[in-house]
Amino acid sequence: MSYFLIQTLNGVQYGFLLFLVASGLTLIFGIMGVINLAHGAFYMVGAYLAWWLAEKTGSLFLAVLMALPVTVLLGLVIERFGIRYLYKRDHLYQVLFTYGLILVLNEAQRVLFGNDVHGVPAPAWLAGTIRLSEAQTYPVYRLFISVTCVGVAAALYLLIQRTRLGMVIRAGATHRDMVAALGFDIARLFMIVFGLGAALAAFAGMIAAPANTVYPGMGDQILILSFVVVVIGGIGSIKGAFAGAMLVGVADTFGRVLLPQGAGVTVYAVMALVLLWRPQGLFGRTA
Amino acid sequence: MPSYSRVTLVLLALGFAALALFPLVGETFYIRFFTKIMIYALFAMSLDLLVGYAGLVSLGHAAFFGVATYTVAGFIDKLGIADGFLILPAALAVAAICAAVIGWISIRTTGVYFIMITLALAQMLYYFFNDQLYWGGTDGMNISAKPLLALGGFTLVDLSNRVQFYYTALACLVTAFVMLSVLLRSPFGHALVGIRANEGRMRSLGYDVQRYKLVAFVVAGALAGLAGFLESSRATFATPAYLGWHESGHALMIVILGGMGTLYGPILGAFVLLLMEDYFATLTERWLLIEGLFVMAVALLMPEGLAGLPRRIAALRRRAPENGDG
Amino acid sequence: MQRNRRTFLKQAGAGAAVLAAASALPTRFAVAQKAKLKLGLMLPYTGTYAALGHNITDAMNLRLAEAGNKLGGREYEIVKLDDESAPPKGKDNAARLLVRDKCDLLIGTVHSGVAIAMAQVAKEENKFLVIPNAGAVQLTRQNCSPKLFRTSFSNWQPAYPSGDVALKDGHKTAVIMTWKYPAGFESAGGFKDSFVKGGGKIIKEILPDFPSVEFQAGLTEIASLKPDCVYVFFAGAGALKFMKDYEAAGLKASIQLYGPGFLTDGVYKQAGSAAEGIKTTLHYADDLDTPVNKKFRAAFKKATTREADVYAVQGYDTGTFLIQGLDAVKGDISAEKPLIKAWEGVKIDSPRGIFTLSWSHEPIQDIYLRQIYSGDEKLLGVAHKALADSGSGCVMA
Amino acid sequence: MADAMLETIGLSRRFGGLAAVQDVSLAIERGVVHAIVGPNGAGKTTLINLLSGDLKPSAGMVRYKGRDITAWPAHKVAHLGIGRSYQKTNIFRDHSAFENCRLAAQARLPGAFDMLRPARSRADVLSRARQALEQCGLADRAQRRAVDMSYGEQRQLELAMLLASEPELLLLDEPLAGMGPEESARVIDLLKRLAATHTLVMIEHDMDAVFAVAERITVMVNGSVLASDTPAAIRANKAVQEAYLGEAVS
Repeated sequence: MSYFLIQTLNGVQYGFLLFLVASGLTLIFGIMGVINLAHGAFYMVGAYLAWWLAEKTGSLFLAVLMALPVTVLLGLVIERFGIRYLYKRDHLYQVLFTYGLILVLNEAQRVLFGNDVHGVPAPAWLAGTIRLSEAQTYPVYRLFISVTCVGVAAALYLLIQRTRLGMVIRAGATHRDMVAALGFDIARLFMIVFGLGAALAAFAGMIAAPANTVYPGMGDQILILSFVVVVIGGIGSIKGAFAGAMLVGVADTFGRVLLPQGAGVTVYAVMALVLLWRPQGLFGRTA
Repeated sequence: MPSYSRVTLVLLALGFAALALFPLVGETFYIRFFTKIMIYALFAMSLDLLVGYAGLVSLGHAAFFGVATYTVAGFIDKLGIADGFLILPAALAVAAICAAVIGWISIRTTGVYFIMITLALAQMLYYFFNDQLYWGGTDGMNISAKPLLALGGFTLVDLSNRVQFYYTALACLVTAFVMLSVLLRSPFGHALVGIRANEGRMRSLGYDVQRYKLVAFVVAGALAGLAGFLESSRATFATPAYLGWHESGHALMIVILGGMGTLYGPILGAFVLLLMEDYFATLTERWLLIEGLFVMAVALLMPEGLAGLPRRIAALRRRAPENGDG
Repeated sequence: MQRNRRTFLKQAGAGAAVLAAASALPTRFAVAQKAKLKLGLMLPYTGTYAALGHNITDAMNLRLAEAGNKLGGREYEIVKLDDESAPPKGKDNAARLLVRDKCDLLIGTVHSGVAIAMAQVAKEENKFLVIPNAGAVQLTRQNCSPKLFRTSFSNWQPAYPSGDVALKDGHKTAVIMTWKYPAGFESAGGFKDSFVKGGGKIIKEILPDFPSVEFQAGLTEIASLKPDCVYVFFAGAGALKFMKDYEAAGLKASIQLYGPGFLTDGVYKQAGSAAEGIKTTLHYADDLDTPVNKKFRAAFKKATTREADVYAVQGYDTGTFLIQGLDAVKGDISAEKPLIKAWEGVKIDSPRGIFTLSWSHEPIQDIYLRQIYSGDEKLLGVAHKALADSGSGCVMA
Repeated sequence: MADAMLETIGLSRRFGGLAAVQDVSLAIERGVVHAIVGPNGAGKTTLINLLSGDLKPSAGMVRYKGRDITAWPAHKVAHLGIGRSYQKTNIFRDHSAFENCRLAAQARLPGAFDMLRPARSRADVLSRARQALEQCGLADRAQRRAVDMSYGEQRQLELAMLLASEPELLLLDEPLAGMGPEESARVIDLLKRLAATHTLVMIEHDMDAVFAVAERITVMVNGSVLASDTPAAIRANKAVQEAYLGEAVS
């Protein structure tokens, strides 16, 4: 495989991972109108749970199965006792509340799991590599991540476009009062959506754990990148999140290769350009 | 629009007087610490202009503070120029220009977009300094001297003197307070508040809403630059962390804790939050846990902040007997 | 004895937030503590570097306890402060210890940016500063000062011998990959200095932004450049991820990896097979076969239940350093000239081997070559005997 | 015939697949009260939004005093002297009635961007605001918070704000909506007075009011203009009677 193709593969693969994290963020915003800074912290929670449970059970898949309900529950509790009271308030308070939540979750992680850095081994049957070029191989697990991401994207699409719950969710996004008037329990619906969003972020953290590492404060960086992805794609649009993630993944990879001096700034520059062209993002609704 | 009640005015005057007298009784360390608090109060006040009056929730405000600190560092340690009368306007200008560019891109959007975009664009500036070895990279850089505020060989203010620096910061804080009060009383200020209340209506009345927002953004950015100038002169240090979004979040916290939409709120908030953080840190290594819970509680329970407490308490009192009667 | 600021404040009866109480603090304190030496210990106890801060602190306390908890015959008290590895707070925290708490001496820290801030405050307050970790070269080069000592290393130091090692292993070309931040540059500079001097060629420097852990693009570049060897500087989470990615990219088998010891320390067990064979250079090796090291490791384990590491060694040596200097002046820290002289002349029998200080107050120490072998870190030998940092740009005044 | 003050040529606006306004060509003459009527969903409000600059047309042109103002932003349109009111009360809820009008009065006067002098020291602005409140019969409500006013009063405040900005051309979107008969009568009276000095374009469902004040009526159905003529001619128009007025007039 040529150098250029391999770099493209790197970028696309990175994009898949970003999509997985960003989709939950855009979902929560698009439907509930809530800005959630703690999204990255959920990602971290997922990664730590995956590491800890994989360590205990010896199986990553078992760990993911056990951790997912925990993260959903965490999302539900936070919605029930916090976020719920902020829907009608200015976004400012959501920012502040979830900012506080980051501090709490980060610190809770340190209390529970300490400050060490951890690696999570990939399951044996995914631990191999594929030869790409004379000198380079590619880990199968990374490809598995990509496949998982496509799966999640498809599942989300089907859930939202094709199921009854998805229909109500979509309606709730635009006509909250109408859906309530039709007898749906909006409060419960929102709780579910928030739980789902939190679980998506955590799931990304779990799936990425073997390819990444697990370390304190790991959510911070991913949060900002998710923001960039969501803003580029258009807030609330899953399709947009996918396009944004690909764009950011590829731009970041080629930024490193072609413009090493400004690598840290590339994705932000891309974002600024997209916004100058379309202030509402690639797939955003016009305000 | 600040139209202060008599009680508020008296309290404000007393507060500023107490700050003016503090160096006479305060111990050196606390003079230094209070100076820092006043600088952060100034910074938060500039953010309040956006958040509390113009309705622009910026999560990237620290960038303007930060670029000013690097301007000071650049003049003194890269160019070898220590003339404060050159550095100060330059720091304000750099902050204002950055605010103009970031603002120009950001104000095309509203709501959550605005929050996210200001955050991301500020991070871009953060990474610029974080990645450039010329600026000391992640280590930041020491500033080898304080800006010189001298005219014709006569030193007007000696910034290396802690007490004089304290009064400089106080003077800046009071000046900014008065300046913003004037601004908010002006037609421009009223228009800002109108935009926050009902943007669409302002537009159809004939206000060029984008222009008002941009100007407010630049004014706030320049004031943040003033705070950055003071902080880097005080600490003689510039670090990328000054530009980071945690600093922006912290400033937002000060604004809301104190009470947004009141200019004295951020001052109150800065004193309470910084002194409290100082105290939390002495209690436990896990003080960030306490701070996080505190922040969440403020967001949920004290939307009007400390400045709104008297009103809330009064409202509760009024309601209580009614409930009793019913 | 040790007291942290919690008890200190409690005794002072302080709601520190109250202005009146705050200004009342210092007087009470001065009366109560007249005879004791006060050591201001500023280290990270929260955040990314918390583990390092704890190891340094515990090992230093261990050493001081061995010496009977006296410094030059004087009682002492430690005022601990968490610096959070936050540069914006660095100066204020240092000032808090020196100005408000009136510490006689400042010790810290891990993060170079914070240490640089501390150095300046110490200079302004004309107090001693002992650095038990932070490796920024400028601290003992252009920012050196008579009252500033470092008991750890400079970023350049452990890296310098690795260039020679790579040459000796028969490598002619190298790619350098490090985070784009000062520690990475300074470390890479050390490698370059010796590798290029010995006739090696640096083909390319790949610099991902700090603290990004997305290395794929760089690895693909390395694969296409096919150098003889790669020198990297990453630490903590980045190091672990890099090693795993490097192996997964199939590069480990064909291109030898070098780095400073920070690459593998603390994470090689986690990295498993990915760390296997990596050669690193550092001023310490866990398995140094000396009585001092063995005794230290056992004692540290007993005291903390944790395994000692290079940071613990640095903390331990900081203890020795304090003892030797203050013993020489009988605990009179105001006798500055004799104290500086004593400290400049220390000879520390450390777990890392015996070291002395250079004219720029930097350890002159042996740098060891280590390799991960069968899941353990093995000492291969001394890569460079008694290496001193150049101290270029340092003017002691 | 007076000259056309505001003119649209083939004005259209689509929302996705829906053509809300389709090929509308109208001439609003100076000094005339021009009513736009039609069933719900006929595109009347969309048309107003296109005229005021709140919406951009998909096709067509808007001319004001011979000048092409198509796709101008709302604030620039307002500066030309085209003011509008909203069907759904659109005021500053937490401001006093006076401040609502003061903001409106300030908008088009020089010095709106002044950052130094107190806003409340501008005599010209204050008198305009006061006048507007008086004209709408709200003089005694000046200090009341808008949100605390009755619905009818809020509707009148909406008009007062419009007047305070002293436009030449008024775009009124159902100025009588939700008013009691007494309030309606007062507003109709006000509109008649305004008609002497202003050009008015108004959407209204109250046909009695329309025929009482309008000098020209445009009937819209499904986004298109069905007829545009004098009230008498409209009354006599067969197509209009069938399509819309049928029930209303009989």
